[in-house]
Amino acid sequence: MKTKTAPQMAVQIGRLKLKNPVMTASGTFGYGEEYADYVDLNKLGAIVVKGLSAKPRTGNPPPRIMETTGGMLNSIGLQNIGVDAFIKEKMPYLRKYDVAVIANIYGESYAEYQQVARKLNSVKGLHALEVNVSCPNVKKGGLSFGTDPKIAALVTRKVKEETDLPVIIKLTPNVTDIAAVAEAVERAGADAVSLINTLTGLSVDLKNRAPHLKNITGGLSGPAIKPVALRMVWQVVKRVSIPVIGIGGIMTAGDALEFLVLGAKAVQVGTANFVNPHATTDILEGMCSYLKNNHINDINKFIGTFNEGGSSCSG
Amino acid sequence: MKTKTAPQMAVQIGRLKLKNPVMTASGTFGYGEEYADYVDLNKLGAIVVKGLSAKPRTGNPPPRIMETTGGMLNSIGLQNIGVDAFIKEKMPYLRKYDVAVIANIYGESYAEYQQVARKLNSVKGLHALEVNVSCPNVKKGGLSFGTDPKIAALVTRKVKEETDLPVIIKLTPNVTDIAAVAEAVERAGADAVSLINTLTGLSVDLKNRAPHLKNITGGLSGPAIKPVALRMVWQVVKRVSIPVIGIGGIMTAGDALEFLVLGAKAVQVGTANFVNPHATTDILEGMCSYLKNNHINDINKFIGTFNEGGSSCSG
Amino acid sequence: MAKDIYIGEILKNEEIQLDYFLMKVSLPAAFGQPLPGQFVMVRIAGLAEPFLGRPVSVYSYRLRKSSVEIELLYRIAGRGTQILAGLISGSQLEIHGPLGLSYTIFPEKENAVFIAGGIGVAPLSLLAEHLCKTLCFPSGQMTFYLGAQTSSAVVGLDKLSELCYNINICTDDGSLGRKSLVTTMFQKDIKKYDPVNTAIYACGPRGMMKALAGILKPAQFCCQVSLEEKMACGTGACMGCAVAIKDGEGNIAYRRVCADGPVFNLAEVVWE
Amino acid sequence: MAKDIYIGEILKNEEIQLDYFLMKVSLPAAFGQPLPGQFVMVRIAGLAEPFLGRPVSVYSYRLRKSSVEIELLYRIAGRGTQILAGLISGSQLEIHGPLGLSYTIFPEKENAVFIAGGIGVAPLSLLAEHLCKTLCFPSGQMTFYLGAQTSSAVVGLDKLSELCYNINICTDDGSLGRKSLVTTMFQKDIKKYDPVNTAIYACGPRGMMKALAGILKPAQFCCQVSLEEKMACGTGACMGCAVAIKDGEGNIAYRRVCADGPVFNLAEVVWE
Ligand SMILES: Cc1cc2nc3c(=O)[nH]c(=O)nc-3n(C[C@H](O)[C@H](O)[C@H](O)COP(=O)(O)OP(=O)(O)OC[C@H]3O[C@@H](n4cnc5c(N)ncnc54)[C@H](O)[C@@H]3O)c2cc1C
Ligand SMILES: Cc1cc2nc3c(=O)[nH]c(=O)nc-3n(C[C@H](O)[C@H](O)[C@H](O)COP(=O)(O)OP(=O)(O)OC[C@H]3O[C@@H](n4cnc5c(N)ncnc54)[C@H](O)[C@@H]3O)c2cc1C
Ligand SMILES: Cc1cc2nc3c(=O)[nH]c(=O)nc-3n(C[C@H](O)[C@H](O)[C@H](O)COP(=O)(O)O)c2cc1C
Ligand SMILES: Cc1cc2nc3c(=O)[nH]c(=O)nc-3n(C[C@H](O)[C@H](O)[C@H](O)COP(=O)(O)O)c2cc1C
Ligand code: FES
Ligand code: FES
Repeated sequence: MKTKTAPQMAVQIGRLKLKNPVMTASGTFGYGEEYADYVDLNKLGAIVVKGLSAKPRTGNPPPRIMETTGGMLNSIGLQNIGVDAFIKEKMPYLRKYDVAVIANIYGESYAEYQQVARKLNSVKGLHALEVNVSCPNVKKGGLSFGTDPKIAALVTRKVKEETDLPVIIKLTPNVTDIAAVAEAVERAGADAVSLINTLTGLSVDLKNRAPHLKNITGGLSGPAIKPVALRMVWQVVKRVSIPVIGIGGIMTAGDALEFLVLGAKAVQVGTANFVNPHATTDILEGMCSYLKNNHINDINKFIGTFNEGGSSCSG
Repeated sequence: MKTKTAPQMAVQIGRLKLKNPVMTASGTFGYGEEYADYVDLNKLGAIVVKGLSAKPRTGNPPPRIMETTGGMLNSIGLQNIGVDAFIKEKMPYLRKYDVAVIANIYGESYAEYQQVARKLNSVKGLHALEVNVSCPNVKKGGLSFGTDPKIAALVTRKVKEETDLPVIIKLTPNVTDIAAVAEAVERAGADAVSLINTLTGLSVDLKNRAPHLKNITGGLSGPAIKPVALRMVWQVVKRVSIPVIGIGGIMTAGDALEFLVLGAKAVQVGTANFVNPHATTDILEGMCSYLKNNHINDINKFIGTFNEGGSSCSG
Repeated sequence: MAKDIYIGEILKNEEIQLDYFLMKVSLPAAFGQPLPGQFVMVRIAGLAEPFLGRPVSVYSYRLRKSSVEIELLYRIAGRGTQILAGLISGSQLEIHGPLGLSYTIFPEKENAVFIAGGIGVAPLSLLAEHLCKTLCFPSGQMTFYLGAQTSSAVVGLDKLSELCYNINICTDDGSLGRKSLVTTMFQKDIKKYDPVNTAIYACGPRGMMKALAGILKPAQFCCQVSLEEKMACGTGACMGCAVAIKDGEGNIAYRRVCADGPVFNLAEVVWE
Repeated sequence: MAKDIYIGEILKNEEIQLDYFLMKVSLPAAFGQPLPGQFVMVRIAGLAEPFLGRPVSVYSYRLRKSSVEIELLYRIAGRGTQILAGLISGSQLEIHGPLGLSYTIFPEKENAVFIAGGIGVAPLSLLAEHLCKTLCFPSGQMTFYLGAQTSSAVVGLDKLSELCYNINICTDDGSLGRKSLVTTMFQKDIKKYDPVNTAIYACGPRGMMKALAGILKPAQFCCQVSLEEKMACGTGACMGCAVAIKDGEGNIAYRRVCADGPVFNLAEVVWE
């Protein structure tokens, strides 16, 4: 006995209304165009584009990719065409679709964050900004902006000053207490937080006694990090009242639902796109089937229904 | 053309001389006895036993184990027989072997750490203490002793006051800057550091919308965490001059050699024992073959020979 | 002859009923003879997933000329068993075992009663076979109570019916045998048995065991049960497979299913 | 007919020489015809490892009644290709493609020169076949230079010799053909070719390409090379497969092997 009508999938990230909770993760879906042959972009909850900086960035020297058990390391180094080229060359294409577009932004200084945010403020078709605070803070000796609650809060305030768009702060997992950072950016005015970005890792090329990645370290993503991502989302939803977007190792509809049941209002699909270019729509379809099979007519009735007390049939 | 004689495998962790760099990781090898049917314990560099507390601990309620992609979560909760029973019931068995025995110790207060260390100080056959500072600090709201450099240093000093044995501080990876913690415990007198302990993770049982582990969160171990462990060892060896012991996701001789090439003086094999009860001796043999095939007659000539400049034949 | 990890070759891996598989594995002769209730940890040689071995009871054992054959009877419960089910003959398996402690057998007792829920029939079959064939226990003194949710979950009948005349079958939905819970079916018969002269051996889901404990306690029967818990090492080292057990003095402690069990005295198991 | 992920079935997977395999895969007819130089990303359906697809050039392509057959010629280079090599006929593969840009063909040029190092023969074979069979390029105007470390690494000769009379073979150790580097062997012949009327197509290890660039630059030959870099997405989205390329104005930028290549103009490749 299944529900006949399709379940209601729309979710709300503060002011931002999404058709459904399946977004793409920044850096794993290009500027949308690269996956248009595989996925009907109109079906997505949102497209988060590759991180944008004030000027085009060349990125790190290759090799930039290494597979690890259940995941991969990348050291792209935020190669991107820069915010101006994005507005001129990529937005017209994205505007053709009926999909929420979110710009992921990046800076090496407060000023750069502000500059990028300012330029994106009145761009037609842009729905929100996602602020990557995992980048090295040049002034602070290379530790990322996102590792210190105070600095993360300051970035948030600076970006908020420059934009009317909803601002999502994307948190780094390479911290002792991610919930403290989430609380700080909430107080500073963030409209939502998304987590997690990649865990920093290293891969050794034994043959050459050298790093596999030219940049030495890289960001670990994929199913290997899912347990850490789930733990952090669980910690953060308890401590903030703004919406939380779950990211990390989502490969299947089941994975996505795990983040939603913990209380994430939406999810982002990253590395899975590389392995299965249809991952986003496959996940969306799987989520719908799950809801139907379980007689849930609205995804919002499922979100946050985690029962910490433990399993009712633990064996 | 292979070297004819077996390579020299002995390494030195400060005052502590080991036959070879392959140790067992605490909590994954019981008290040694459990693996004596599979492994000639005399062959091991050292046996690190399950974490010991002042009193026996019952541990967490089950389920305590969940598989994840490329790894596992555990929430054993440090079930152990207590330091007194260990000395009385387990040490006599371990003394029969010609192997270095290291007691992993645990406390919920400074006093408990001191008490356990004191009791172990003059136990015959015991070669060193490894101090697990990843346990929740009850006074500090449950964040672990090891997340704050100052507190970790204080634990180190307190334990050092009570013992003449070499003291290894085992660091938690759930921190923003693990090298800062390593530096702090070095200054406080630690003879060595070992890393990493498990990453905190969570696994969701979608069917029951509940955690798989009764304790909700658990420690992530296995190959999934190896890139993070390698990165942290790489960071720490640069910042301290005491010996570093590498741990995390070591399944093969190649994995172990990756930690050694970065500069770790020894390694600990954990989760691999569960999947292959011969893992430790298999790894040791594989290391010897590698050295022979590469004409290296002493493992110490291999340790720390990492060339950050990058690969000489990157494609 | 000790427990160890052996490479086995799959001789047969058949879906005998929806989601239930019977796998026959050939192993080197060094693989020790498993006692009833003992189990093996199964992994797929060279594969990254499943990462940890999965515990499966030994369902049958045969000594061949220069090898050994064991059978495993298993149910698809999740990802790991699903991958096992997909293996074809000729594939290699890592078989770690035999592990755990066996059922303690009381051949001197008049009656042997077996109470199985679903796949719980697997270890009890080996036990029944052992009693019949090795210990020459009279088949007429053995009674089997076998319950499952539905007819397709009643497995292992072919082998059982060769060992035992008295097989009582029930299903939750009445699709095979009586419509009853296996514990209720047994309870109706309980008067037939004398606590002193009856050994009860049980295996099944947790709910069934708990119900059985409630039934047996007042009657003071002695019952051994085989318990399940998730495992990592299977050798007693990791403390992962804990179950709460009450000792003679009433002290509760976590014991290891893999090394202190999987067979426990039902009266000592603590149910939350 | 667009690029997509298709489930292929392995028809054959043979070790043709030590560590070199030839795999034939049957694919649905919807799989688009690959152009010479295009590649596919290969993963094993349902397996956790290798996690990412591995890029492999299409070595041959045949249209069947209701399906398509492609061949892949590959070398065991590490864990991923090792696992591929272990697959038996009947196994399923995920084939993502055809991907990347092809060699630009100049059929009007008098000479077509192919320079291959080791497994680099794979894309060049498809190119030679295309030139011969589809474009009716005279076989006599095609010259192949094929080098490898040792005789066992010289692969693909059977197919090549059906397409081309002039095949010059060399090995680093002299175990087959001349004892020479392939670049040196070509350099000895260079006078035979007129830069304006010769198209050079090359594929091989980085060191060989770099040497070739050094040889061709002063002589102003036009040469296209297929480059390799580790890949994640294969579709141009991740920026993982970067190579440094110099444009007309001398600006250096990282281009994507998967989407802007894998074929590049040799003169534009920047070697550190
Ligand atoms: C000593 C012992 C003997 C066993 N003998 C058999 C047997 O002969 N035949 C058989 O089919 N099964 C047997 N089992 C159960 C079997 O081990 C599990 O079904 C299997 O591990 C599930 O793995 P999975 O990856 O398919 O499922 P998972 O995805 O890991 O889990 C699926 C479901 O099964 C539960 N589960 C998983 N592992 C276990 C476990 N070890 N114990 C209890 N529940 C678990 C989970 O909580 C979940 O509800 C035995 C278990 C033990 C401990
Ligand atoms: C467009 C393209 C076409 C290719 N065509 C073929 C082909 O037809 N036949 C064939 O045998 N191989 C081909 N390759 C190379 C093949 O992709 C690699 O050998 C394979 O990815 C190695 O994977 P692995 O897991 O076995 O090795 P790994 O363990 O990943 O690596 C082993 C060694 O190979 C190197 N390597 C790994 N991946 C690549 C890569 N993508 N490019 C370059 N070096 C790499 C590593 O640095 C290491 O030295 C092609 C590569 C590209 C980019
Ligand atoms: C190749 C690659 C590039 C990425 N680039 C960015 C980026 O530009 N900005 C950003 O905020 N995150 C970036 N990320 C992080 C992802 O958006 C995501 O947070 C992370 O990969 C974890 O999710 P996953 O496991 O689903 O991939 C990148 C990840 C990968 C793998
Ligand atoms: C089941 C289990 C129990 C553990 N118990 C302890 C412990 O008592 N004390 C401790 O310091 N570390 C403990 N650890 C952590 C390991 O010693 C090791 O640091 C960690 O598992 C990472 O290594 P691995 O990936 O090789 O397992 C335990 C790990 C596991 C899996
Ligand atoms: S599974 Fe490790 S102690 Fe039982
Ligand atoms: S592999 Fe992703 S851009 Fe080329």
